Amino acid sequence: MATLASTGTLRTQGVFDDRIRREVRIFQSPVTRYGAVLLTLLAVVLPLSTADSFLLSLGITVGFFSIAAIGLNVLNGYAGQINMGQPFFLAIGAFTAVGFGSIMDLPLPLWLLAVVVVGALSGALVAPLALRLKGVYQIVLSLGLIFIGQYIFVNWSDLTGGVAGRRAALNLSVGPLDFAALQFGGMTYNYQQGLFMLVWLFVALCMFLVHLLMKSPGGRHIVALRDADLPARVAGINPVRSMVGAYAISSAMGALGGAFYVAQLRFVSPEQFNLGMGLNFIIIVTVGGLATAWGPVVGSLIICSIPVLASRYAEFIPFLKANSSTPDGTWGIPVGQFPVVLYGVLLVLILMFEPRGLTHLLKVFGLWLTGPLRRRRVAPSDGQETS
Amino acid sequence: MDTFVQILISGIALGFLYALVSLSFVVLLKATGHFNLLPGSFVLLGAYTLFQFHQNFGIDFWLSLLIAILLVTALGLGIQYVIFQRIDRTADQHAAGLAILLVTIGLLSLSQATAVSSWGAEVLLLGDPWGLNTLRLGAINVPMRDIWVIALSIAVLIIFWLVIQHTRVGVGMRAIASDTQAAFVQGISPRKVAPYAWLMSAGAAVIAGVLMATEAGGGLRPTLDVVAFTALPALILGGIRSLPGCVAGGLVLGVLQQLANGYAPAAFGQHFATVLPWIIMIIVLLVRPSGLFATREFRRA
Amino acid sequence: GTPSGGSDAGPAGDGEIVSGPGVDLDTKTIKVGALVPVSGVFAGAITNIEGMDAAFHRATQPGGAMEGWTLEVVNQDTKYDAATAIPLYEGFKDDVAMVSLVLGSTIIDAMLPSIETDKMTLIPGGTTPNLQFADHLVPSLPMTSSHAASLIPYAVETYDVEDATFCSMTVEDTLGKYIQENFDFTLEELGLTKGIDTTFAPNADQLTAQITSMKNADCDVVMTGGTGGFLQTLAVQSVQQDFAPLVLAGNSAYNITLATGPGADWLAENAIISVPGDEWLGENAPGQAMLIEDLEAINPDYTPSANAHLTGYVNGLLTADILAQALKNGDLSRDGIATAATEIGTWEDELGLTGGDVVIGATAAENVPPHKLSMFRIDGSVPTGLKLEAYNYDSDVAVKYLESVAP
Amino acid sequence: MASDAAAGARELPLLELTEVSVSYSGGAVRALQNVDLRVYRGQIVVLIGVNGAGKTTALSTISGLLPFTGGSLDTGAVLFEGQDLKSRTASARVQRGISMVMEGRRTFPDLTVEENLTAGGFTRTLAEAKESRDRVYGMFPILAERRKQLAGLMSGGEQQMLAIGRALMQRPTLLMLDEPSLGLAPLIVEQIKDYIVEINAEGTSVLLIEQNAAMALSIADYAYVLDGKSVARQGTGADLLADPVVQELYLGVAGEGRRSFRGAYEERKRGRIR
Amino acid sequence: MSGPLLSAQDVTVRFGGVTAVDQVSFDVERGELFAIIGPNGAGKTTLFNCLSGLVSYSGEIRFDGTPLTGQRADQIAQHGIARTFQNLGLFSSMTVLENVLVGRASKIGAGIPAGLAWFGKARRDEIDARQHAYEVLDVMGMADLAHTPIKSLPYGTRKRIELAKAAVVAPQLLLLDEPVAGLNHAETDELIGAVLELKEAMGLTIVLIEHDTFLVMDVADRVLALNFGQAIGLGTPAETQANPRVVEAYLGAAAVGGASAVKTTKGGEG
Ligand SMILES: Nc1ncnc2c1ncn2[C@@H]1O[C@H](COP(=O)(O)OP(=O)(O)OP(=O)(O)O)[C@@H](O)[C@H]1O
Ligand SMILES: Nc1ncnc2c1ncn2[C@@H]1O[C@H](COP(=O)(O)OP(=O)(O)OP(=O)(O)O)[C@@H](O)[C@H]1O
Ligand SMILES: [Mg+2]
Ligand SMILES: [Mg+2]
Repeated sequence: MATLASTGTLRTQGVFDDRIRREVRIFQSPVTRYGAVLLTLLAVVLPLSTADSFLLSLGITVGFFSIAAIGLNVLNGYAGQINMGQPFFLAIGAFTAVGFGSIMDLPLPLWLLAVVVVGALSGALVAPLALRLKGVYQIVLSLGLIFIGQYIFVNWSDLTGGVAGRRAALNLSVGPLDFAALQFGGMTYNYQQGLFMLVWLFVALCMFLVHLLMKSPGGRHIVALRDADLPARVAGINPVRSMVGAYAISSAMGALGGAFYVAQLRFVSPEQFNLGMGLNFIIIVTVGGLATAWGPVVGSLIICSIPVLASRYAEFIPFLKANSSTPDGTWGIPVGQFPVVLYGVLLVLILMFEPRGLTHLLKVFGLWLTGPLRRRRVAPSDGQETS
Repeated sequence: MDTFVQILISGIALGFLYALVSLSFVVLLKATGHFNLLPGSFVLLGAYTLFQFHQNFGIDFWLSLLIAILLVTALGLGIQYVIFQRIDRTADQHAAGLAILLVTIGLLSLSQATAVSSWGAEVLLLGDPWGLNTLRLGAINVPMRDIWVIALSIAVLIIFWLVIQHTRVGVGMRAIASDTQAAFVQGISPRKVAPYAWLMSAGAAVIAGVLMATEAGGGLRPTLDVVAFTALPALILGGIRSLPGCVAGGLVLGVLQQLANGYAPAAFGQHFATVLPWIIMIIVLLVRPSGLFATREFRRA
Repeated sequence: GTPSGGSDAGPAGDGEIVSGPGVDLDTKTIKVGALVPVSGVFAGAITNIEGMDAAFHRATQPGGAMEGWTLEVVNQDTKYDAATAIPLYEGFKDDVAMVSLVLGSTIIDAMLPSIETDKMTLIPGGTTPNLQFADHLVPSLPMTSSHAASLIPYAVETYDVEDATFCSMTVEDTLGKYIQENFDFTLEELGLTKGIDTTFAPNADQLTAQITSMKNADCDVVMTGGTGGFLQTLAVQSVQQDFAPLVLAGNSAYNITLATGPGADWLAENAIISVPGDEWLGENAPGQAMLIEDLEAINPDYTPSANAHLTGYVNGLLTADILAQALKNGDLSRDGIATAATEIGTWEDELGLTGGDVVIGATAAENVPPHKLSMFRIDGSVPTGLKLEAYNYDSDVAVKYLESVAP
Repeated sequence: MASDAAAGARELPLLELTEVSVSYSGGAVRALQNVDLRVYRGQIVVLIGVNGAGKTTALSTISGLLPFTGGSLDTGAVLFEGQDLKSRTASARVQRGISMVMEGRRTFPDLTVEENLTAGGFTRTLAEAKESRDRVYGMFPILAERRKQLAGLMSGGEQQMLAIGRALMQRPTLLMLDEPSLGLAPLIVEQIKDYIVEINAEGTSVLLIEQNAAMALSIADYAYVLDGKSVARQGTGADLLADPVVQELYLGVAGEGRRSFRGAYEERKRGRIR
Repeated sequence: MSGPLLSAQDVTVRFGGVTAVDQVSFDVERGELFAIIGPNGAGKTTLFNCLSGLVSYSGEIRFDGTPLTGQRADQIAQHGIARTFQNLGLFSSMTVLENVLVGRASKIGAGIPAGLAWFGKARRDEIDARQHAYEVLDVMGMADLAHTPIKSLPYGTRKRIELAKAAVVAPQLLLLDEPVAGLNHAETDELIGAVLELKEAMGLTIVLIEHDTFLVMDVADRVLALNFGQAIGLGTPAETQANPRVVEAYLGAAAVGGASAVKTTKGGEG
């Protein structure tokens, strides 16, 4: 009894050791483990197996949105901040990429590094101000970032091409290997296939990093500050240190996303990083499921696909009337409006019936499916993810 | 000098428009406890509804305005009962707040789609009583519409202030916003309070929308709802809970923005006037994290 | 662009035609792409597609360039957003023979790399100098940004304003930038006095400040540049400020509500609008009547538009002729179409709709877009709200400007 | 007191819970199991029980808040003056005369003291509200002093008084209090006890939840002991005060005073070492 | 080391008009159980907020001789001061174990970068923290609750977790703000038992705020009484109960009798 924590030798020495060993494994639940493997495989195999440019380019869009959203999820999900200004950081990443990867034409690893560093720094700079604010104030501040970013980049025209924007082909080569024209077993893969692979490998990497973070004390402290900041601080958590960290991660990944955005369009203009994009991002992380591992990816998939798919297949959908420049008497949704309407309706419905996001829905569904099969004592510390 | 005064006046009018819209925000915030973008939809749909009744059905302008306000109020109530309350029940505070904000973003895009599909994308004539009449004072011209903007705004503001601060309905609203369950056990039911709140919010927004859609305001167009965002700095500057704050914030930004339009040297670059309100807002937030007119912050361990 | 000119094409050399994306030899159907925003506030732009359908209707009639064939337009709604447009383009590029109409210079800009790799022939709907001479791009109409070079000389001639003060009011975007450039070039050329340059943010609804400062600078003539409702706002707020200069504007700034909406009277009073082609019911251009006839054929209850129908129509006819040429060579592959375009060489403006001949050079650098613009006054009584004042006004400055921007 | 209860037993109860079972989160957690409970006019009825026994749940069932806490009334009925409250909303029940002081005070932190009271008097006419406000101020002078202070800045005790005052604004026939003595100084606890008796004396029936069993039972006409979902024992306050189990669990009496905690700890330790 | 573990000099806190704490001075010796009592609003919690760096105050507070004045909450935690909250400071989205782990934050050096690379220090810190957490949970008989989400637990249990969260760092000074409020006798007995056991095992020094006068008089070594922010008495339980100002302001006549009962029972055991 008298030999307790204070004296270092624990009364229950060893009793809980294997429990603990199980808990600190990198992947506890089979779901996460195989999920990770699957994702990585997909990133490599899918582009090799198809050349359908629509699929690929949509995939790339989803990919870079996911990367930026995974970052944002750390901030809006785990850290409980509300940042709608992600486009600001995408813009920073995009133009850093233009500078290093296109104008200076440095190889991939170098400009990626630059993008991440600059992104992280910019986030760390914004953090102190954002952290002083709460709720609505924080929301509006982050919207302000978007406008200020556009102002800065529009006027910094030698780098950004100003309002006109600029064409920018990024250097995608790592030594001998060039993702712009991949060589595999004698055959060459086109730009999109290479880029798809690159982007989705980074999606996997980002998810993995966030997963590790949320297992570690650092991650737990961020969540603690979100749930109750006074007690967290009293327990010895330095709020500034943790939250600035969260911002840095979020903005770094945002910047990464922005860089890949440029890589896909091979063109960039400041006005692409606008309010609409900011709204899209907050929608992605929330609809996908805040503070869930897969939320950002699911969200991006849905939100990016809707407008594209809708306008592509609008003709085949019933109850739509043909476009006409001026409203005729007949009622019905003009084909042109359909994507907008679909988008709005879906958004409202999802949030009405599952405010915790689609991933939660999927999870429930999955548990229901695998219910019988699952062994007892499934990894509990996924608790963080469902939090 | 005349130039300055001229710009000043248009700035004041613009400022009061911002103020009206942020009033609409504030009331919703007090009543529902959630920040949301519905005022944007109200502005848009209100203006088009008035057009429908005044121009298409030939009903008197002011009567149509009243009808528009009532219809929009009804819409608001519907949204609250069908959507907001459900979300409130199914999600915890933080999640619900966010969900509701996003739902209104969806509704924003829906309302625009509705406007375009039923009235088209072209600019329409609202047929307001003021048209392009202007009051000429020497070299200075004050559009009648601007005079009405100012007059109506002040009226609305006073009414709101009286209701919220000095009536039980007002207290009820704030009670619900502050702790819904506790409010219920006081016998304060949303059914009793909400209608007033939505009426006020819709009122402010629709009036703002109509004034923006007047001939002098550039006509009725489906892009009116962006004001839901451009008015935000005013809202923040005033500290999201105070009515006089809204007006002060609106005026400051309106005037400064117009002055920037007029006097900012080319060196300040493009989009300067657009971004100026946001810059000012951020500077203010640096100094006063909860706006100029913030109500006192309290926190208990 | 003569429908008769096509008669020798059509069935020519059936057997050994090389097919390509978007071409179905069995059903004799060719699909062409278009990227025109049609959702939300851009709903009106759909008339461009209407125009193109009309052109294809004519081209596939007996005697038409593509007689016996079916031409289909596949339009995708870009929402004027590059990020949306690119996947959509990638989505349909393998199902279309060429892209016959794209609106929005940032979008075209963003598409260039892909077009390059796909060898896709693309006809923009109005361009700016930065795009005018890009490979695979085929011009069809005068540059959107070079109207000042015609408007100002015209104003000087017709309204003798040579000693007036010329000011500009341009939108802060790509278009505005090049309009400003063209404006400066023109004043330079004609040695006119320059007042002040003002700018405004895209879809700004507050121009009082700009107006007041132009008023103080005693601007007599204001060259405007932009899109959307800004002319309306300018009119409305100028009325209130007692500001009444001569206002010059290109077609990009015009839409029907200028003639019906707020400030219509002021505009009728003060504005000159330059647009390629003829008045809606005009007789100067033989093509105008054809356009109307074809529109009625495909959609009886269409609403006349000042410019959009025409853009679609012209691009459609050019498309048809290019395809006809390719068909003649028996090669409908991407390369085939590209060469066909260059073989057309000079596309004569027999219909009088394009404002002069279009020269499609062997290399893009040798392209020469037309430059003649017709001058209109705003008038609610005309279907499109535009009353013709001078048809196809020919300006040397415009020619000089084209030379100056050519690579 | 016992005789009162007996007398009460004849006429129909003011409030009656019959066979009430409640569960949370879709039946996952069962909080109440077949609970029967009666409050007769003019009585003070006390409800004690270990943590998580379901006391608060019982109150939310009566006040109509249950659905908002994610709970659902599975079986049984709540009768007030003989009528089933099932279809009544929370605020409707307030109008019928059921008021409650919620667990953890739940004053409106960003409203002033006075506004909190105004909110309390929401269902009453202005005149009535004014009159009851004066009574409340008379009862709790500290509130009168702080009438302009934001409720959120008041100490625990001050807030508790405000919460009770707010409930009294509604002039209830039945006043329910959920652990009103929680975190209050002995003096205040004494005061609150007196207030409750006073309020009761003026004709308001009281349903009181308490952890401070000694205080509660001393003023109870009748009392129920909830443990784990269901009613374990019931009886007049006096009976339960004398009940050995209640003494052991809730009062911890030993001899003529309370049992020493330190002593108990020492005992256990010795026990462990042997 | 010599001298008191904690010493406060003329601590004063003002909120707008209210003077919540007024010129309060006191020492806390090593290993003692020091109680603070006083009417509601007397300033007890505020005093704790000063000690844990949540409000700014005038006057000086020294811990082990080093001045705490002007330090941030998390810096103060580094000195080995832990605390519980009057109305619970738990992290609602977490499990019991995670809550207790957070309590150990001040002992964890590894930051976010280390966390991103799940090796070395971050990992070692984590394992070590979990060992201590299970340790404390075990002592309080909650080890098998480790993975239950905090939400679904009843108030009494949460109060115990709140204690575990504070104790898990084996702090030098433990501040308890009304730890047994809302618990019935049995639960109180259990919780106080845990406190005393941890105190003994870890050699804790404890400052306790409590309204259960009987409990205070029973377990405390010395008692500080506050009223309207001012210290109105400091001494042994016996002295405090004898102090007329305290009786008049706080205890009321009734309680004294109860207290006398303590002695008899204690005697009974000794
Ligand atoms: N909103 C809720 N969701 C899920 N379970 C709940 C909820 N509220 C209470 N419970 C559970 O129902 C049971 C009864 O809770 P209740 O709060 O009624 O007990 P109580 O007697 O009031 O306890 P206390 O004395 O701590 O107030 C507990 O097991 C609790 O965990
Ligand atoms: N953040 C604050 N702002 C303004 N006044 C405050 C604040 N915190 C506390 N007060 C005031 O300071 C006084 C002391 O509050 P405190 O919480 O310390 O009392 P307490 O002794 O803990 O009472 P209780 O025993 O009820 O918890 C109270 O009058 C309270 O109104
Ligand atoms: Mg309870
Ligand atoms: Mg306290």
